[in-house]
Amino acid sequence: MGYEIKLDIFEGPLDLLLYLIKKNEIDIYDIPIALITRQYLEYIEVLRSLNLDLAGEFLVLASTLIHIKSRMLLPIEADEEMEDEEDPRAELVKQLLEYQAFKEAALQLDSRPVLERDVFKRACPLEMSALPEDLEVFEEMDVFDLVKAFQQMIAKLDRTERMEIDVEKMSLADRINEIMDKLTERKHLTFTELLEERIDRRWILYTFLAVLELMKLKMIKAYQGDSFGVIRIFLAVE
Amino acid sequence: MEEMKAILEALVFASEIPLSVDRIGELFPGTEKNEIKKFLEELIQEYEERKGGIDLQAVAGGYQFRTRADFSQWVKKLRMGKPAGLTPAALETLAVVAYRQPVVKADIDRFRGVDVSGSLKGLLEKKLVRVVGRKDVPGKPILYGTTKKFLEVFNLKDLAELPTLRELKELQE
Amino acid sequence: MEEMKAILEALVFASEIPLSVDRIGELFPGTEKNEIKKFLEELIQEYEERKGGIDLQAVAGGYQFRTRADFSQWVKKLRMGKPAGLTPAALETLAVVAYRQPVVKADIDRFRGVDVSGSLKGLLEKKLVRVVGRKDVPGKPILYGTTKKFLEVFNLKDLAELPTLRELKELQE
Repeated sequence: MGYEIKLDIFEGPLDLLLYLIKKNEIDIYDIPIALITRQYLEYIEVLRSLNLDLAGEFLVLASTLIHIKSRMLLPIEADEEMEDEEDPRAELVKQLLEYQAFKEAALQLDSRPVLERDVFKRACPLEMSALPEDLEVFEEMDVFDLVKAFQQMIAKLDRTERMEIDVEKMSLADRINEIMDKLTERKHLTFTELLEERIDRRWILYTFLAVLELMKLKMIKAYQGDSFGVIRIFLAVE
Repeated sequence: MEEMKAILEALVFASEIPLSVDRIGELFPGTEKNEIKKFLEELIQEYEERKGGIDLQAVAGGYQFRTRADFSQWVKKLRMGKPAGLTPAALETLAVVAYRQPVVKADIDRFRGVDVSGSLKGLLEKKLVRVVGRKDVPGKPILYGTTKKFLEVFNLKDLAELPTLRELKELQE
Repeated sequence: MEEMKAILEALVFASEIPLSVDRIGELFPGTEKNEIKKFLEELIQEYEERKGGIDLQAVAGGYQFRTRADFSQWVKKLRMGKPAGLTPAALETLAVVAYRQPVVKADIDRFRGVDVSGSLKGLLEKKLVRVVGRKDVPGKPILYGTTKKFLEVFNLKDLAELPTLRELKELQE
């Protein structure tokens, strides 16, 4: 809740900093860091006293400012070194300029004729007799919907049923599908054939794990002629 | 075009249902309904004379833009190739198959808490799901997995590109 | 009106999404795409000169009829003020995604100086942003990009129509 209120004032610490720079009519390329740091900290205090829940990012930037300030106070030992050494403010200036650019871009987007705000498209459904749906054509769908559907489902399940599905598991699923495709086509394969002479370590690992998983699921059977012989893999059920 | 007439055109076009003169009257308290009606009849006339692809018509107690009946065959042709979406039930079943593959139907049923026969059949027909193999246990149950077409439709290079649940949860926090 | 032009008008009107010349081309295998385009440009011109309530516009890689922006207040009144528009935070996040796509969340966070989880999720739900893949670096973070709907909503023909970022240009010089 407090977070929301804060967002109404400044979109984030960079926004606040930019505001201070504009308010003081400061050259962004030559920020008087002591002054700005002081004002920034004052603002944070005000926001806090208003009981606004300050996001951690505001404090992170505060410490960055203090750090830059201290670096600028350090005595410069030799003139040559000064030449090489980067201005401690450079990184922050770059970040501010980038942020400012995106902020402007956001305003420009907002100034366009936005659909359903400034312009409207036909809303009435077309009256037409029932149309056959072509099953072969799909609009591109959004993965986000799929994950959300799954997530909503597992939220309803017991804790024991919940499981994390990570990238590794899905890489394994990819490999399992490929191996099953090959086996359906060729009836039997050797482990070496599955590896397709690739030497990528992850590939070998996933192939191996996929074979183990398939055996565990009793989808394939593996036979070995003798202890150092070729491993042959068959479909468990034709 | 007279501004009032242009506004009426915009309103009829953007309305979700055939727009009645009464409803328009509510937006323009000072204006006579007859005047509104006169403008709309003028618009109908103009569209008719223009002989374009759309007509303004008085239907179901209101006014609505429609494509000219002469061109219905073309509109039908356009709509035939209309991309079909998935029902929420189908999407849920698909999600279980995608994330738990290879998976037997009994497990999908358990996950969704309903018999998924219908949506599974639909997904097989749409070629988003396929039989990956069978399990060598009593009953030899079928194991299901996703297809290449599934990857295409969801614009994925491979299954590893599917966002994980953890990643989605991070977004929500 | 020439029949072909009238048919095109009907098709654009009937389509639920901005209708692309490619899609129209599929319906008229014998017709040059340039000819289709010429007709559509003529229609755009005619609607503009007519100054009615609707305009034909080139958006999101296709053509779509829309109400004239001048009349937005009336349409809003008719629709009874469904709140539309994005918060400044969402707009900033959207701008970063639009200009930096494909982009990972960590970079959007850095550009905006805040954690963008909330606004990113909102944009995904509004279908203005989508998952476009994973970045090939350790951890394989998700890459985000804008959708066709983004172009549709912000009245953009394509991404190239986005104005160049002023400050970034200066930085690079």
